Amino acid sequence: MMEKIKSLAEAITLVKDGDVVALQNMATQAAPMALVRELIRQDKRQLGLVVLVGGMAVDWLAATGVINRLIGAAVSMEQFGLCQQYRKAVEHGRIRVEEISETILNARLGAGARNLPFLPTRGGIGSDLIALNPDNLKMLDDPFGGFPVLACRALVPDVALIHAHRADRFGNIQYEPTVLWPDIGIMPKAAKKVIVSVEEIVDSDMLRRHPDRTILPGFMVDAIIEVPYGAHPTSFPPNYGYDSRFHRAWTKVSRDQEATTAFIERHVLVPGTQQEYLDAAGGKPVLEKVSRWEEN
Amino acid sequence: MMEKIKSLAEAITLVKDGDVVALQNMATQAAPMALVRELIRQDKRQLGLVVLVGGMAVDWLAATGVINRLIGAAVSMEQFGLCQQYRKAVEHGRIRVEEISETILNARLGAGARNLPFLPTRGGIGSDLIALNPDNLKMLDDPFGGFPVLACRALVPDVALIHAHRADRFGNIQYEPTVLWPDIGIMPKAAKKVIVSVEEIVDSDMLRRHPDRTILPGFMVDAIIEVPYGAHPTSFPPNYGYDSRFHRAWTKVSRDQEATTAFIERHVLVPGTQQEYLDAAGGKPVLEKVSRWEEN
Amino acid sequence: MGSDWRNSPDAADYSVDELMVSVLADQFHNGDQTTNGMASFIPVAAFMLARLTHAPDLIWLASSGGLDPRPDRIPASTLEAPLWRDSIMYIDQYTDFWNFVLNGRWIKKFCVGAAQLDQYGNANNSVIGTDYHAPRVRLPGTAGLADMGSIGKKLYFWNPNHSVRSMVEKVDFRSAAGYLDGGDARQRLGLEGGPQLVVSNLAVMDFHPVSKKMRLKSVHPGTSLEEVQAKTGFDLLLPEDPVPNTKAPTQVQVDLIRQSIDPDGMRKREFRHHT
Amino acid sequence: MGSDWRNSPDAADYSVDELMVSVLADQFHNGDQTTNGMASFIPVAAFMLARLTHAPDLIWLASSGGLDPRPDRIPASTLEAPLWRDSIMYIDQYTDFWNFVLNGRWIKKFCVGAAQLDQYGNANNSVIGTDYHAPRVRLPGTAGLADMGSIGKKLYFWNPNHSVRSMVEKVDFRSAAGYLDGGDARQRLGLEGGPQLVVSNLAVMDFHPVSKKMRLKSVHPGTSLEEVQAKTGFDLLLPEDPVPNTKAPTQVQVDLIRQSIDPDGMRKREFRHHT
Repeated sequence: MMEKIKSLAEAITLVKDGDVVALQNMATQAAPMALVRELIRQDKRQLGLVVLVGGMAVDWLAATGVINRLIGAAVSMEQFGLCQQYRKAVEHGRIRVEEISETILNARLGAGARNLPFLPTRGGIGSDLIALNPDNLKMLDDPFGGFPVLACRALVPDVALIHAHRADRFGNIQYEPTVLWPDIGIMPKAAKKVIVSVEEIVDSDMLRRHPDRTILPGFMVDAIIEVPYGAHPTSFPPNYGYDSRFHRAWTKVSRDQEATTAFIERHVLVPGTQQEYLDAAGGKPVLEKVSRWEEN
Repeated sequence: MMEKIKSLAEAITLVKDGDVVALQNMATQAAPMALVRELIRQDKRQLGLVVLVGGMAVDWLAATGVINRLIGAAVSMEQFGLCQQYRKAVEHGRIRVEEISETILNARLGAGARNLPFLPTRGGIGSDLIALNPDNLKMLDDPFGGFPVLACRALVPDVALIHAHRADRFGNIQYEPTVLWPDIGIMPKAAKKVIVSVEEIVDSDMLRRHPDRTILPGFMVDAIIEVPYGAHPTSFPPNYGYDSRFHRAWTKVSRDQEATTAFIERHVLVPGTQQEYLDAAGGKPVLEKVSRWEEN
Repeated sequence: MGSDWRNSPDAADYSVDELMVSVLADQFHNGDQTTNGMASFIPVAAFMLARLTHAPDLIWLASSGGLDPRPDRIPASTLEAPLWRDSIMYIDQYTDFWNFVLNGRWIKKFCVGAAQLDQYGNANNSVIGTDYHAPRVRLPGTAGLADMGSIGKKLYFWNPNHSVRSMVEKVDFRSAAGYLDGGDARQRLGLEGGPQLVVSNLAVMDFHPVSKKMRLKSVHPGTSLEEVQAKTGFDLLLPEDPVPNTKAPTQVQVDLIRQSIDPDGMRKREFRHHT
Repeated sequence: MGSDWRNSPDAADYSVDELMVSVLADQFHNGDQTTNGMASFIPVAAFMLARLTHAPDLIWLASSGGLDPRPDRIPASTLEAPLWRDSIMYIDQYTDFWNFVLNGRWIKKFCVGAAQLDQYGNANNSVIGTDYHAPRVRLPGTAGLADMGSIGKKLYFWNPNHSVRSMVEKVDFRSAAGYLDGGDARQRLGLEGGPQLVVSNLAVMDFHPVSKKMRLKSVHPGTSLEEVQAKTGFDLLLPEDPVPNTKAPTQVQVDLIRQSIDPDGMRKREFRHHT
């Protein structure tokens, strides 16, 4: 099988300006933050972002002008509040939001994954979401005579960015047993290219001990990068929880443009390696704290 | 939570004459054979059977006149050949076959599970299957201007019959890590009632050790029955393989009506318990042999 | 523990979040299944209270992902792993969660908040302002609420900040269908279910069975009909005179909330002025 | 082991199943992904041979469920657990298998048998006879073949019993779309892919690029053009004169099949007269 190990920099060169990028995320969970930081370091522009429920990753990409449109169901850092940089960018018209519900997003990505022109849902009918997206959402009569459905046009992102627990060097991707969010379940299967950061790269024989935990076959994966704590400051159960101190620090600076710039400089642009990033975020004591996620 | 433990006889009284019954099965694999035998013992009539790839279970239900229609993609015992009793019943018009492909069946059941009037597929387009099923399959223009799709009408079976590795008494169902066939993935979710035989009933705390292995929540399950080797003579990996001697015995008798009747009498009607059934099938030596499934 | 809660006297001392939790808990019964998403401290407290009192068999899908979990208290997030500890099933969301929810038979009740709610129970969590693409406030977004509004679910809204800004005549953007323009507008689209109850920090409201307009059901102790109407951006329909008071939580309920369910007071987070 | 297979001399002694396996193995290359269903001994032997010779990186989804397995030999079933031993991934069929297959980018080649195949590569595994509901012979059914025929896959048919009964002018029932009525009939329905090759116990056939009629490509050593045509229920298009002989397997290929891949001779099962 083909080897897929790449450096962060090499992997992210697969993302081109203007691409539609699908991002794993769930408010404070499971975002491939190392990949996101590399998007910013490589100064990508005019990316469209597909996200189920975006959190700090979206805020950073908004703050640095990397994205100019978003297709998704929500953006929030849950108990840490609204994403202020994202909010400001939308309010000023710098990011255009194509808001869709969760079943609409699942249907659009599901159709993309299955090479179907659309999938139907009954979710969202009667809402203003439909008029907002006439190119991608159309009411459709049931050919069997029942009530109409909402046809959701296939969405095929150019690249999906994912974080996972482990991979072998051929790009077979495993997840530890945990709740599986919809983005990991469908986004990478719909995308043309898939980039995966993992907590560790292991020998294939390790994966063969638990073939039920493999969530993506190597043939679907274009690049893997070993990045321990690659989802920090978001949580990645069962390995670690979200970093509440880091989230609070961001929510504090993110209402102020200068403080935001300094924060991005310090936490995104300056650190040249994951270790330097983790050190800037507080180093070992912080990693030990997030590993005790049960306490949150 | 509500207790769901029932006897075989109690559970199968949930199946009514004329019902559409979804049956887990895959040629020589994973059929809930104890439930099937109870259908025969209770002399059910005019059942419609939904099956992805049926095997000996279908042949028995055909031989005993339990079913008069079948919705499915194939019926075969793979290396043991055609199901002769089923074949004869179809050739004589006693069973009407609504043949659909795998993606059509998945779409019909998926729509049933999700309360959608239909789901589309591109599978089957250009085949004669479509003209065969005008009530349930219709070509549908893509509202976004692409090529047409095949709309597959929702299918909601009255009952699904399933075999699994373990359950707690509240009907939470677990599967050991193995390849998951589509019927276990979707059939029970589409059906109005779900009856599950399991290798063993365990304490809920056992299930909580591996929540990722739970495939059906208790609230979807109407009855569970503990039936060790409940899939015999089909295989149930990783616990046991198919019983090739038993399959050969059936394929030998099934071309002859008298021998078929005697076989059904001996293996289905006479045994009053699972233990008596297993004894009639060869008892402990046979169970030891099928447990060494790697040898097949 | 569940046996004496109903005969327990009204709590001598309770806060409005505890009242709201007890009112919402009453809506969830044995055999129901329900689920919660993010920032749902009040609904989660209500589910946990129901399970500890009248509905031990209420089935709860925590964070929409962990079935029948055993958190020892409400943690700092209702979406994160601590809430779904010791689940009996981890849900694959793409495959299963929406299968379970979309299926008409399961998870029929959903408890949720909305930044704006209008007189027909339409909800807005998307934008404040009339230009969607340059809004005055960009809110989080509809998430799964637009789905829940259209697929036959009974919706129970909670609103910790009842005001003319949150209770409006017409939502700026309809993130999720309530009763649309009222009357039989839902039925005409084939939509079943719909908003059932609105539990705010001032009152409890339901919807008129024909016009589908929001109707006052009870006013919380310490509030008045006049205050509720003054803080509502449209004319509330009124029930028979006099408007009843919302029943106070019992002492057992309040003790359970404070001591077992939410000792850290997470339920107070969404209230503008912590109560 | 894979290095010297191509320079190895033609096998001195081989049977037609081994010839068919070697011809089919040639169709699967490094980087391809493929899969097999039930009773697929010849295709599985071909995949295993390809992986041991020219295509070590051929990706194989055994039994449509176990990725990159390590069976030590072909077991008695190509659908059962012994074939998917030591997989690196267990596939959830409803969720993933059809996602992978329907997606235009993966698993582009499928190797399959058909009870009847007609001059345009349409396949019948459903019924023999003209009355579908009272057929002369009820066959197993289309299974996934009707899907594979319509979703852009390249189909490689194998036929162990080339005869006027299996190679017919028009199939009794079109279980799966081939080139339909020929020409651009597939394109008009938006169907990509289609039948590529038919490898029988007598010959190898492909399809004319314009008319889409089946065309003789090579005749197996020991057979003749006349025999092939006599056992075919329609007029085969002919290539340039003279019709070439099918290349024999090499000695290394035959040794691999007999000694490593299929020492139990499972591949011979579907042949009417074991070869």
